[in-house]
Amino acid sequence: MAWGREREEPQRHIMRISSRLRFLVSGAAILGLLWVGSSPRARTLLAVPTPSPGQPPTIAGVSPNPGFPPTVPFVPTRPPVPPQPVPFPHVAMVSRGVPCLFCHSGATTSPAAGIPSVYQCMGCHLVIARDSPLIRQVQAYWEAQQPIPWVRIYRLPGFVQFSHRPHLAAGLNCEACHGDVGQMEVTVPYPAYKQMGWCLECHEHQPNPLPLTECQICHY
Amino acid sequence: MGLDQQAQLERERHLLVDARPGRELNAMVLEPMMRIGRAFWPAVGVLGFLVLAWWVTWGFQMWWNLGITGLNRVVMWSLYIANYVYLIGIAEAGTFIAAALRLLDIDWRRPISRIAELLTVFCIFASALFPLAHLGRTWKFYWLLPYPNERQLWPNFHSALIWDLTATLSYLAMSTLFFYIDLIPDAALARDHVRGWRRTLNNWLALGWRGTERQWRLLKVAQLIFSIGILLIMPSVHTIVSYDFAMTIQPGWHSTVFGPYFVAGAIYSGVAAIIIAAILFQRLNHWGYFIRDEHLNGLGIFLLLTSLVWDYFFFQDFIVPWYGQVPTEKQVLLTMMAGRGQLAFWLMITTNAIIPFFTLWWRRVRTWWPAMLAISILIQLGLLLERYIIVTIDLGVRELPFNWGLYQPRAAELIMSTGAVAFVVLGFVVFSKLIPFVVLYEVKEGQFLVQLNRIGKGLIRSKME
Amino acid sequence: MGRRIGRRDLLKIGAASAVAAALGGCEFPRPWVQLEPYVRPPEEQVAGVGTWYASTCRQCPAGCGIIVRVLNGRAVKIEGNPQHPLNEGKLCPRGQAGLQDLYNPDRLQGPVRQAVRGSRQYQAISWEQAITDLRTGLAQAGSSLVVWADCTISGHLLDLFERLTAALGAPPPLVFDLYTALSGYAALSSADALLFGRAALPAYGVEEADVVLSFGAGFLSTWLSTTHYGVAFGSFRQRPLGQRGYLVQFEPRSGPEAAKADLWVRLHPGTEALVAQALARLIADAGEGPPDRVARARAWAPAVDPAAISAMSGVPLEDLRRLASTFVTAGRPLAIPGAALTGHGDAVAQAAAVQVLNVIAGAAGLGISSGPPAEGLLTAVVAPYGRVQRLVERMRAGQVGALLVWGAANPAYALPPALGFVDALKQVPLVVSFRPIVDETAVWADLVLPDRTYLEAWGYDVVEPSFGMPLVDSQQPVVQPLYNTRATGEVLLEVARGIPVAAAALPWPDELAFLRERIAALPAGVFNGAGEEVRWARFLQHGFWQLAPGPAALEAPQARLQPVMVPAPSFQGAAGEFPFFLYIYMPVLLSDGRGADKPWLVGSPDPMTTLMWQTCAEIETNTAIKLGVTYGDIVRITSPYGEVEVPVYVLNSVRPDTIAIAAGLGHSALGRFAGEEAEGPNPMALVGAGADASGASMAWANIRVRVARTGRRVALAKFEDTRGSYGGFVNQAFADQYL
Amino acid sequence: MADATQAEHKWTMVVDLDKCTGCQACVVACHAENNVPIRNKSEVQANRAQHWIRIERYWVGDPPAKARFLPMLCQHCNRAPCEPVCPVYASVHSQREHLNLQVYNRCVGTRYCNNNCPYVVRYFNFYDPYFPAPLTEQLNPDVTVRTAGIMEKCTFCIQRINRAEQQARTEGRDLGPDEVIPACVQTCPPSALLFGDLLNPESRVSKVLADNQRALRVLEHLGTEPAIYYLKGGKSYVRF
Amino acid sequence: MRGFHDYLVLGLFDDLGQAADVVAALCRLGIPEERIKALSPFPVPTRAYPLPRPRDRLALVTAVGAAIGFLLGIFMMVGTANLYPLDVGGQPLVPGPPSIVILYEYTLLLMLTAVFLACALGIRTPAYWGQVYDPRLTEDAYGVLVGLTSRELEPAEQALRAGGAYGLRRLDEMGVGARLRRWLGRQISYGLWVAGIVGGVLAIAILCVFAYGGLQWIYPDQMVTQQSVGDQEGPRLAAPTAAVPIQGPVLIRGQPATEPLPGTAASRERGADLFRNQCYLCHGNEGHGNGPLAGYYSPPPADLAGPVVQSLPPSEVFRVIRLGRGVMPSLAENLTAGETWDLVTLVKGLAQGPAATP
Repeated sequence: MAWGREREEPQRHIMRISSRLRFLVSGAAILGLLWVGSSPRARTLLAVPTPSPGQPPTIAGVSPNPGFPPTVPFVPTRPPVPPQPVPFPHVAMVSRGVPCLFCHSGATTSPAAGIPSVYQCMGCHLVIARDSPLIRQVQAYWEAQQPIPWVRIYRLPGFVQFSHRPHLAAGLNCEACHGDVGQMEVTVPYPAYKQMGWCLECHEHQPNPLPLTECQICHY
Repeated sequence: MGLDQQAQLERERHLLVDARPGRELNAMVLEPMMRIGRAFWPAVGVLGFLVLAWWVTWGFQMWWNLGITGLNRVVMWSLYIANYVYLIGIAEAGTFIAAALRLLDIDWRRPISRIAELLTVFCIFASALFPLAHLGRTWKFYWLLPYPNERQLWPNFHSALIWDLTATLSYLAMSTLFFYIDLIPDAALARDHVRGWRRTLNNWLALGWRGTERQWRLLKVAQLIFSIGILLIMPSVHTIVSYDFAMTIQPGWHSTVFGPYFVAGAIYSGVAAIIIAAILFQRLNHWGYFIRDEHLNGLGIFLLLTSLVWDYFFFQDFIVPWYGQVPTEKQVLLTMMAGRGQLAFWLMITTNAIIPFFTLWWRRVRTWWPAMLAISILIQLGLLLERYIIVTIDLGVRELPFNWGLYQPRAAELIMSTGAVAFVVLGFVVFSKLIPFVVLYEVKEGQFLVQLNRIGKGLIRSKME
Repeated sequence: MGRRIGRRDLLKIGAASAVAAALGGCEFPRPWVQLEPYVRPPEEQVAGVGTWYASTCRQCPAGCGIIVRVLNGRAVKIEGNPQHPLNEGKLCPRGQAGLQDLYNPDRLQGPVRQAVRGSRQYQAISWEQAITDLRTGLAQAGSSLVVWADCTISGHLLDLFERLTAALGAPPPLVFDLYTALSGYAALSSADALLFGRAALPAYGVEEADVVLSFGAGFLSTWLSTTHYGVAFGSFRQRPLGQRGYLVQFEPRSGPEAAKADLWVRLHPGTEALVAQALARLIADAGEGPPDRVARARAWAPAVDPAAISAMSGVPLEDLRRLASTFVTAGRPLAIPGAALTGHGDAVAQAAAVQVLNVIAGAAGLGISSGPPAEGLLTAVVAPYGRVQRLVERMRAGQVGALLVWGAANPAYALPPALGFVDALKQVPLVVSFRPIVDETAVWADLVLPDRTYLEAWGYDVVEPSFGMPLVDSQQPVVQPLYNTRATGEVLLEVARGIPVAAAALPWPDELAFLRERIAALPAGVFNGAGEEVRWARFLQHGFWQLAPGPAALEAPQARLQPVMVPAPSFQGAAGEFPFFLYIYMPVLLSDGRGADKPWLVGSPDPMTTLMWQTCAEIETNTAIKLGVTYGDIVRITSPYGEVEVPVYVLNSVRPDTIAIAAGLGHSALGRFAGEEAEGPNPMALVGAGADASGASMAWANIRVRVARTGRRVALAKFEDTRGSYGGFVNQAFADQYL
Repeated sequence: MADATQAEHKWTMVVDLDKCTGCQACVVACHAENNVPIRNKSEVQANRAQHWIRIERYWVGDPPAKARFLPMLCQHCNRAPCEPVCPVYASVHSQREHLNLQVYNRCVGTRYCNNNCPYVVRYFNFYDPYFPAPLTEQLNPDVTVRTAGIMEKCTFCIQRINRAEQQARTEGRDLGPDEVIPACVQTCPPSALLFGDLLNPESRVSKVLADNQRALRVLEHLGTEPAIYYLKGGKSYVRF
Repeated sequence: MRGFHDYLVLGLFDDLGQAADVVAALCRLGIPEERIKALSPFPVPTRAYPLPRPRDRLALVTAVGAAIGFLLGIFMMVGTANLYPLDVGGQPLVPGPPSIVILYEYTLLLMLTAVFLACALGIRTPAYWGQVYDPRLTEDAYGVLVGLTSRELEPAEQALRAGGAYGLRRLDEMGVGARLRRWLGRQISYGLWVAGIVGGVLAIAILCVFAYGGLQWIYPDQMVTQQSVGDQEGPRLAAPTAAVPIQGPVLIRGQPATEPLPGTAASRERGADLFRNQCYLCHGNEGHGNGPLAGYYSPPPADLAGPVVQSLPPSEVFRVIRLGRGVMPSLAENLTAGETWDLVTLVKGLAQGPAATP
């Protein structure tokens, strides 16, 4: 039956070709993924737009999820918010115009921004809002002359030697790294997890004659 | 003498003219594969225990870190690296020999090339674990692999270790594929003629091989390309291994001849290892039919050849610093010959140069299996010592004499070394019960191609091309 | 300290691996950290920025100024006080390691009582209990109280002790310890008393000298003001105009000084003073050099025979002649009497014999420290050894009612066992130790009332010797007290309140009040400031108070001409029976054993042997070959008075007939590092009970010993590779190239 | 601002062998400043002592031989042999400081760098460092405490360099000639050690090294271009 | 096998010659060559059968694989070095000769991998089901497999038998079961390929999730937590009582603040910044005591520009800032001594003009 040949022949042919194609295409896909993940473009594609020193970024400018891929809910990259001895609402202070440096005054002069002492709180709250329940808790600590055991939220690994001072001197503002704490009722770590690539985003764009991407800047 | 006597003699001597029906050959190969001997389980138990001890020790070392080894602040590379170089040397020789003999179309390779290839696979697996075991933070080994990451920090391709890693991994992949490609038709054979789970296993391995001439054609072409590829990569791999040492400025290591020297040593130890394996299979599986004097003889000649080559390169590596009189380099030699390394050094000279040279010239020695076994085992020891000397003794002599040092292995290193060897042997013991260990289709092909022709009054072996 | 695999650790493995299994080997990225901001912030403390406090180093009596970096209430680093005239911001290793006195893991955390002496079973008691016990003990002891203090005792504490003992009619505190004994403090100061009429430790202007003859003085390692001499040595070596001082070291063993010396004279042990006299004689006879020096030489030089001395000391007469001319023709020559020559013969005379060379050289380069800078400020004056001997006699006779031991004096370790101090101690009803850590003496004490370390405590120190610039150092706490310890001053005041006679003598409410009252008496110094408060603040801020140098400091000392007779060296032990000379020295790091409880010191390499955690018997190469011993062989070294077992270290840095052993190890207490980890002999076990002819110092330098192999070996904890640094042309080529 | 400070420094140390008395003050100071653990006796017996700076003691001349001291620490070579051999960039070069860096948290412990270091000044943590409490109180929080399996070495007290540079940067001025002083240099009694920026003509090292006949660098023939200059012992003008 | 047919017939022969003759006979019957296959237990010389030599594209595959490997090597040597340029021992950023090593290895690796895959694909594997086969083919038998239309079936089988074939075996291609088996077999063999590829891609994707920080894997002992005491971490030890740091006491009891007033413009500038952070909350921008929080206080915050404050001596202003006064808290925690003096400079200069413009 001659007709059968015309009917059958091309089909099988296509089948063979397509099987080879599938193989080649997927192979190319693998290499492509490698390439995209590693090309310099990938950084700008995948990572955060970070502020250049001098001009503070808009809050929207800081993406909540730096790095690639976008963090999945069940992945433990977003640590739970720790319980604080006093649920301290930053918004209550900042919305009344209290600058960050009033309490965290170490940021400009030392590696650590510093948590204010109980006296610092009471300095104002002996007078201001003395009968709000939260302030009452602080007063309790003050009367007991006990330090308030705050829990540190922003913590870098021990092998990273971070200092606030040069970052503020370079014109960064607090939101660039801490997020908009001023709007927070409960202070949460933010962005969820900073990796080295996140820091590099800013460090490699510094107007230094030599970039700040050398290892001894942070690791020693 | 008469023709039939001649024919008889030739058949006794040469496997390829001693043609037997395929059924018999299959039975000869498959019968020991099916049979679990009395010694099998004890052997597996002992070897398995040694291998287990290896990995337990490794875990212990990862917990305590390298303090449990004999390393010190001067000699920071030690038996682990020596083992690595030694095992990868054997590994490279295995496939190299299979590939080279196939390309040269040397007929006595036909029955033994699978042994050589398996030797490669197991040795390279064992050796590849040692650089990991020697890391201070083994669990960070993946930082040595080139993979995209958010810091854009990739491995340092300036480092000889990265070259080494690349070469070793490629060689691991290639030799495994090479071994598998060669295995397919024999797996099909086993699939057809055994029962039980071994049939299922070989069925999957055979990928539905039928032996159409198209399949044979592709197989042979692929084997050809692989042989060429292996021949291209094998010297590069062991040269790169030697770069780990030669690229430093450590006196005794900083030598231009290290590349060929190491390659020679690798082939040398590999041939010896193949001889050991071949003899063991001949004895244990009663494969007097497949592995005959002609094979031992050929391997023995090959061993003598490689031994001479090794002697030559060793002399090269020795004479140059000796004559050069650079203080530290001369000191390295003195330390080897008359100092801390003298025992190992002279033992190595004996086993690697003297004994083979004064024995292997005689065909009787080459074809007497106990002698070959003994010589090969001694050569293994000698080549391990060679690597040990190069790594630890040389490293103990530094530019600042305040900082010389001596390395003495502790239990951890010894357990892990024996475990590695046990791993290789265990691999052979187990696999010999899973797949055919003789490349039967090559034997059959050879017996088909080689015939006895009558020329005048004599029978001459001739091969169809 | 590297981990040691013990059963405890193995258990830890089990636990940890279980945990790892629970976590699946994956730890959560950030464990939460508790912060504790202050309730009220201290002045001038910014989180993350270190605060520096000035204080005084109390690792040795020199009194260098230090500044301590305090972070988060922890002292993390000690550095030299750059303003301090004595050490000019520099510090020796012992001073650096002071932090490990403070943070030593074996410190006592409160007062303890020991029911059975020597049992080491201490039970903790309250301070009230401790003080009542002490009070009753003192009341019973009364005039038979004896206070034994360490030379690093703060002036105000010594003052309090003196007032207490005076009130009780007891003898004044006895200041004696191994450091001063092996440095020959007593002999040196009495030698100055002999020559110049005032007892004070000599101070030498090495930085100004151009020729220095050091007669076994370890002034670069452990002797008097090491750090000051180190600084001085720097300028001594490299002067402007490319000038460079010339150092000659007379010593049977090569320490750092001999290593740095331009000429190392390996003379016969014990002949240093004779050689000095021979030099004086030769100067006088040769008549070379400035006439005034020659004149003084003729007046002072004793009638000795240089040839005989050269024969005795093994120094060729030619060398002596050349040395003499080098000395006398130099611009500013200087001779330094070392510790070794105060350990035998007539210590005072031998020290004086060397000083005579300085007299001959004139005032140049030679300084004499001024006296105490102000009335009411005390400085520790080391007691002559004779007094110690008498005290031990009294103790054995049961005439001592109570013995208070303060600081690192540690007589049970420092005194030769031949003296029988420990047995005598058993006759004392009450023994109290104030050391923050349990030492050999505290093992035999009834009460241990841990004082605070000098980084937690108040005090002052009169710098002695003070190199012509009278100084008072301030010592202030740089951190809050770590444990429930109490300053001994407070304890004394508290105790005195209960004893009527003492209460009258010690009326002050607390230590600080007393201290400030003393300091208020200071005359005006270089720091301006009106009012007591300001001066007190400046005193603490700068860490010292520098007074205008009194006339006494500047005027050249007037020596009163008198003959100095040095006897020929006589050795304890028959030459036939004991063929070797024993040479005891204080190593740089361990000094007299104060370093043994600090990992940084006992675990750092000794400069000559590069040994850590160990001290060895240093034996010359050929001697070692003769004895058939080599590195790590344990030998038994026997003297007429005792024996020690010690590993061998073969060095070319000693005479063939001499065996050098470092002091400082061989502790049976003093915490885990000194007591358990470190191993080495206590050479005092080889020393006899006797004193030298003058009775000023113990006779520790003229011991003969014999050496016997034990056949045992030990792995040496050394840094160098001996095959490398001793053998082969590589080393020599290397040395020619770089050294 | 950032660019107010000098673009780059060439940190250099000068060791005057004529002054060094081998007193080990630098060794202890380094331990205190850089959290370098002291290894216990059994470790030292296994030749695993760990001191970032060590005083090498050699004997010269015939017996009675004279000892010579050679302080040996990381030479911070400009062309460091240890750097290219590290497979993970844990040992890299800083172009702005001209320092040879060891990135502890990147190190996987191949120990290749030490094999290629002719000065053998790199130390490996064979065990975790062990500081029995309360010795941990003393640890310097400015310096990472290295765990087991990590290679470490002298950093020229990089934490002090960075502190000084941050100070200068925030004050918008250049770094002073001798503003940075490592712990060992700070404590050296005879000032045998000097430290400074060779690119700054005002610094002490520049002045000392200006046509100094005694200056040499150890193993210079290997082409490592060390940043540490040794001043060989001089001769006294007093003739004996 | 190519070509349309209804039956598959397999015949076994003891002798290669017989098999070859039968193949020739089948060709004479007009059966197209591509429908005839010859099977053998070992590779026989290709000219043994009168059949066209099978074609393969392995050479091409080799070249392509080698090219890909070479490109990958180039990326490793050049690309990665430029992503994070670091100087190692003064070596060039892209190491010259060593690149050859890496290129060589990558080229060979990908080349041979491609050859293996192509070979495995080329031999139509895996094909586990629906094949016409006979185990004797791996013993001694040579086989001839021919696809036949129903018209050709009879003569072909006769030819086979005539040629000495035994173990003749016929597969009815028209049968539903047979078609299903063949179809399934082929699908499964393709499916295995696809599964392998998809699995590889998935694995790499998961690795990328780790590599880019989507998933974290922190090992227990990675120096994340340090033994040293960090800033403000507990247990908090107080500063030593009554001790004086080397910068000296800020205020000495019963003494006026002794330091001189800087009074420079720079000092005033710094003071303005500090004022913005520390003072204006209560004292307002001009220091008139009308800051945002001023309303809470009675008496209201002092007018710093007013005569009362301006009449105070600088040291007194200093004391007030350090120690506080009335409801005004001490600012000692926020200000070092120098900063306090800057503020004093500013306050004393307030009479001239406003302090700061936030």
